[in-house]
Amino acid sequence: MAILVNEKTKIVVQGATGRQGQFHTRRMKAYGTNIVGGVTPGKGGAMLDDIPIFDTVEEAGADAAILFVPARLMRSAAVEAIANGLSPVVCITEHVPIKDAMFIQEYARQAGADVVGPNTPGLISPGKALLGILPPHIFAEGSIGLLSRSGTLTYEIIDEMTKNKLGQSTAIGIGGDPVIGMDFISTLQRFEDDKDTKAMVMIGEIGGNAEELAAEYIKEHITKPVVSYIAGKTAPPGKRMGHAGAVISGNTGTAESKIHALNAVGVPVATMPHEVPQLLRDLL
Amino acid sequence: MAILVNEKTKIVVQGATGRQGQFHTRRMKAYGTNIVGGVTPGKGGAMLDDIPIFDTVEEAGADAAILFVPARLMRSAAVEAIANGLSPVVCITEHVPIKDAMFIQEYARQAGADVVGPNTPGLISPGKALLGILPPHIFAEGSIGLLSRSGTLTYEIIDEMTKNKLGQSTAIGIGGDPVIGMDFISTLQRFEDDKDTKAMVMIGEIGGNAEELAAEYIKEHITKPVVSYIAGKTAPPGKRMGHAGAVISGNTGTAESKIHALNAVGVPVATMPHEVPQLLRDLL
Amino acid sequence: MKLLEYEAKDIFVEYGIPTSTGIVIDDVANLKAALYKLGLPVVLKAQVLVGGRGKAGGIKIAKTEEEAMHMAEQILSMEIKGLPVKKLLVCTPSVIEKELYVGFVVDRNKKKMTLLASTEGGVDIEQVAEKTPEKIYKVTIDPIIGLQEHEARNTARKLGYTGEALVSLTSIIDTLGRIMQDKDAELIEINPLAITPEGFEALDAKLIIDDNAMFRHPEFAKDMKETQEFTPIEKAAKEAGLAYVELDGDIGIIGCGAGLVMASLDVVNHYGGAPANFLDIGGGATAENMKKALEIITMKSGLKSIFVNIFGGITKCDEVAKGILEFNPPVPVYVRMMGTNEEEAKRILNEAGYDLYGSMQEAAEAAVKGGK
Amino acid sequence: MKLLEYEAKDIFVEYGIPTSTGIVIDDVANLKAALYKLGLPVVLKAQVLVGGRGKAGGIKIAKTEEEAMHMAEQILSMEIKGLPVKKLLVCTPSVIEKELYVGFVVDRNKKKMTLLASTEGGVDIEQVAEKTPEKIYKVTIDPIIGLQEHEARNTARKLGYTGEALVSLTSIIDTLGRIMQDKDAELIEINPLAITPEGFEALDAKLIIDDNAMFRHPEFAKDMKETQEFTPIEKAAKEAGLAYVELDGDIGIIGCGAGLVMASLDVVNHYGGAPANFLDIGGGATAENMKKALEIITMKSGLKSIFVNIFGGITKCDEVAKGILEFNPPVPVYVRMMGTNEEEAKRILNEAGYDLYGSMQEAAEAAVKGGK
Repeated sequence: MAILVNEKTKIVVQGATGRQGQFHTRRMKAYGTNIVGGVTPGKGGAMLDDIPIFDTVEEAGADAAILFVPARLMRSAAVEAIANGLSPVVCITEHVPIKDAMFIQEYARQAGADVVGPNTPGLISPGKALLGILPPHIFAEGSIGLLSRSGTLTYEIIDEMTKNKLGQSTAIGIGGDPVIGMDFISTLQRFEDDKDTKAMVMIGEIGGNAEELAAEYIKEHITKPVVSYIAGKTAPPGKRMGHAGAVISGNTGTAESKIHALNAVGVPVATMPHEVPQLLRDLL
Repeated sequence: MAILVNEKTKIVVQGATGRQGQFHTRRMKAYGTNIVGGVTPGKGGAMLDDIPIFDTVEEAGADAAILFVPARLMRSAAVEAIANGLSPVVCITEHVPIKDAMFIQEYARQAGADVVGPNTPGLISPGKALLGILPPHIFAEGSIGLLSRSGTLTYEIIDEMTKNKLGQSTAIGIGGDPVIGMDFISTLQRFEDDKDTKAMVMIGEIGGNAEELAAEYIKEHITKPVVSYIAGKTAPPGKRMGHAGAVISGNTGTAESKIHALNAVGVPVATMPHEVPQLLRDLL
Repeated sequence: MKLLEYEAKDIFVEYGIPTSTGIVIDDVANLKAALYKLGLPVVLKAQVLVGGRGKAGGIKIAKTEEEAMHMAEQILSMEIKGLPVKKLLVCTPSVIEKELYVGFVVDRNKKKMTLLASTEGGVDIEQVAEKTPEKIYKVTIDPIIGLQEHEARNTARKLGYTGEALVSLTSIIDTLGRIMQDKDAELIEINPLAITPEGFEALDAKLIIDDNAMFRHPEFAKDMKETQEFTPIEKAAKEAGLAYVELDGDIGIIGCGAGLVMASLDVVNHYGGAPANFLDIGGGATAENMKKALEIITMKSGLKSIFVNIFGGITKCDEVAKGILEFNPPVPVYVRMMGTNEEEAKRILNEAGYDLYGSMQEAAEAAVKGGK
Repeated sequence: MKLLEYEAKDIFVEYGIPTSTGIVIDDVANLKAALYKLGLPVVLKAQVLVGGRGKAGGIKIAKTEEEAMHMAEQILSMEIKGLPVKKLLVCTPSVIEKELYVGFVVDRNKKKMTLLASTEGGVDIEQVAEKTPEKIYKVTIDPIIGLQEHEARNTARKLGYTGEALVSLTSIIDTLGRIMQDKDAELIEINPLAITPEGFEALDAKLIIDDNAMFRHPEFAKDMKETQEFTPIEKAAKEAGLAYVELDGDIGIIGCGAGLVMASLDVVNHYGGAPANFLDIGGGATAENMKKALEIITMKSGLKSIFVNIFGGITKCDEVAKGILEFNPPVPVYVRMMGTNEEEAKRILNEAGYDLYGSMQEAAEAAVKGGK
């Protein structure tokens, strides 16, 4: 088992013919992901290796979508996927206007679709499906669910976990933008409901109060062990630390506040990334 | 019993302080309608006789609304009523842009609210509540449900019914515009579900194919007797006969087509308005 | 408010839809200058607000200057379905490989706009809908969100296009949807949307703006006065704010409420009479309104009698009665009145010698007999 | 992109929000002309993109021309939080009876914009939120439909207004919502929105446009170049497309991915070091990008060591290694690399004598020690 996608999920890649799109479509396919087609308007009928390219999502007959389209086309492309009943809809692209991101999320909410991102490395259910740009070789099948606002930091921690024989059920980058689809709370609940996930690793960072809200939620609704790491303890206020969402505004969004909230509900927070595996072992 | 409104329904009048609004608010109140307040932004705190005027619908604490606001304010006023959970929302005003009417209907559909109109004389549950501009003295309590696209023609037929001791459970003008809220089908179903309604009178006119669709619906879903009258048998094609919706386009919207469809499902159609009571008696 | 072809095309051009434009003239004297710019051959298209121009001889192709002058003169002096041709659109003929249809219309039952598209363009879409409904592709538009780009693209795809053509057609449909939304169109059509060696091209343009939304569109205020074509009676009724439709018969009809007036026509017809008009004085009419209404319907020649049918709710019967006396109609008037202030009205009219009836069928029957 | 007060006010005026405007000068030489137009007294307001102008002495009232000249000179030569004051807004002081707050901010958790309004204006809204949260009225805006008029009116009512004031305030809030929508604002605030004897007046204006939406807003392209204020290092980073934040310490940090770089800072800090910067070279960086990144962080004086932390997914380690060699940094570099082409990178760097570490904590610790 895994959350959101598995080896049977039929995937369409929107924006499959761009440079990034081609590279990652091939890599996802090579990993064994059930890619049924790519979509690029005006390129329908072409092939990417043995993957057919369509003009519209409708023609691809997929269950879920991953999007590499340019930021300014993200809204219309995501709406197309959602309108066709696809879920999850994984939006890799960064620099999507926040107004468009909000539109997409509301449209998805009304349609009951799961959106991941935008500005996310995507997700992987190791051994089953890769729906993103994460480097698949560092992952291993297992029973830890990972959810993170960061990309490379996730790889760092996954690498430590895999080396320590702590494989993953699904690992998901929820995205580094201020407005994203699946958030910590909805993702934690999915892992809670997944019988093959035994514990969760939640990687947070400065900005907003999603970690604080997740802490409250964990207290009320999550029975499985959760460990955490929060990046940005030394970040100054008022500056965006790379990610659009990683900014301390006034007193809100500090790492201290997040760590405090998590500790208060019994979630251990690693001081350094490489300590995560040990914290997991302590709880399992 | 009656459909949509009764003596307990708390009504707010939006646009109660205009000339039309004042006149009809007083008349509805005099009829015994449970008017809890009027709304005119900027006039909150005033009184219309003993009826308090509020700035916002929120303050009025009503269940349902009737709107006399100018056509260009209809969309925002109707949205306000719907957003506050009111239903039905009766839009009397004519000349509402069709784009705004469509917006209102979709917004209401998502919210699960009933909209009557726009461009309607409203409705009356005789002896219980008047929510419109219909002349109440011609109505009588009884068990016939009436639904109509027309105003004065309705009064004509109601008058004949009342004189013939055929009182009404509720009479509703669904409106003469091309795009309206409650239509023949949804209203017929309400009457079908109302245990105190024994038969229905459906008054149609040229334009569109609502009567044809109603005929199909009656065949499948309506068990109570229905009689009908259709206005516009002599109307020429391509001309709007007063009502925005009353126009024959090409072959569609003719009275002949509607009469034929209704007769085909066993609904008798009166040749002249005054024949309606006899048709009802034949079926009861 | 209907726009003329060239007015609608101006909007298409402004929004970037590839459109076959040309030069508009209202006088043959300006044709030479147009030909100088456009070259030969040219298409001459009558600019009128009714359909069937082609069949009526309002669209011609001229190969020489002489031919063009002759045809232009001819078209500019013709009437199509009663409307004089005041303007002529002169344009270069396109090389047509195929004709499509794209348009947005109101779907009353869904309460939404519907996108219609078909590979069978150049003919009346209603004919296509009747004969080969499977050749029309439909998309219902969400009134809150509006047309979404993928809906336009799916439509282009369903019509069979791929590659560059798909991209262009998607953009045309998407833009047409934007014009619909921006301009409060209740109907917008490109028929035919031609495929030419240079790509898609809107050869004709139909655009009806919602009259009720005119307060949002000051840009049309000028045009309306210039190009809307009404008969003198229609113009008078419009100015008086009365709903009026001219009919073929000789019995004038005045009533309050569109449904009641329509029923009045039907009843008159039932008794063998032929209504001369539809006139709705609306709710709450004053004596002045009634007088004006009588003035308007009597502008039509050959009137034999008048049937006045009032069911007074908001409308006060005595006001209507006063209006009748003020005008003093030249033909017999048969009045049926009931409702508010009915007794007073009866008194006034009886004194003046008018016939009053207790029901609409009686009054209608009398008007028919009186008009013979 | 943050707009200066006067730029945001220009937009308010364009949309019809009653706004206290004035005259912008960038040279004291132009003050006299401004005073001639405005009269005395005047308020002089430093136009800078940071908060706390007032406390820093960037807002002054002058009663005489001499005073105004003196103060203007003073303000135009000051720096506020490191940013030089280049422009000054000169305006007539308003008679303030009360100060409100109205603004729209992003609610990350609801994924929607939120309208905030309070009768406690003129102070930082976050302070109000902390001390008297009950005095802030909030409305969550539907991202598809946008702000609806009744939401603006309910808000005006909740702030206690009726009559004309309610109507005016409703319109101001509604218009502010429209600007938010039209301009892709991620923050828009009127604080304070003053009540004066003449009615409501926006005394200050804050507007942040979403950088990611700039493709829809060519109208801001010019302004951005003119008024965005960056340090020379920030400017160089921006031009190179690198995410850079200047910090107080002396250990340069380069990594790939924002989260990993933040974690790198934290780990350096954990071992007692002080990072000099945040620099994310992003995914898929080339040797050229890496060289540029090193150039940028070494623009800062006093750098003692550099910690490079690469977890190569898309990023190829050998490219990064080549970039380091091309630049040849002036201070010791401590490199941790793993992932794509890790072995080749190690070979290249080992040959050139660089220290390579197997984990980020080891490399960070070494960089801290090496920097002492």
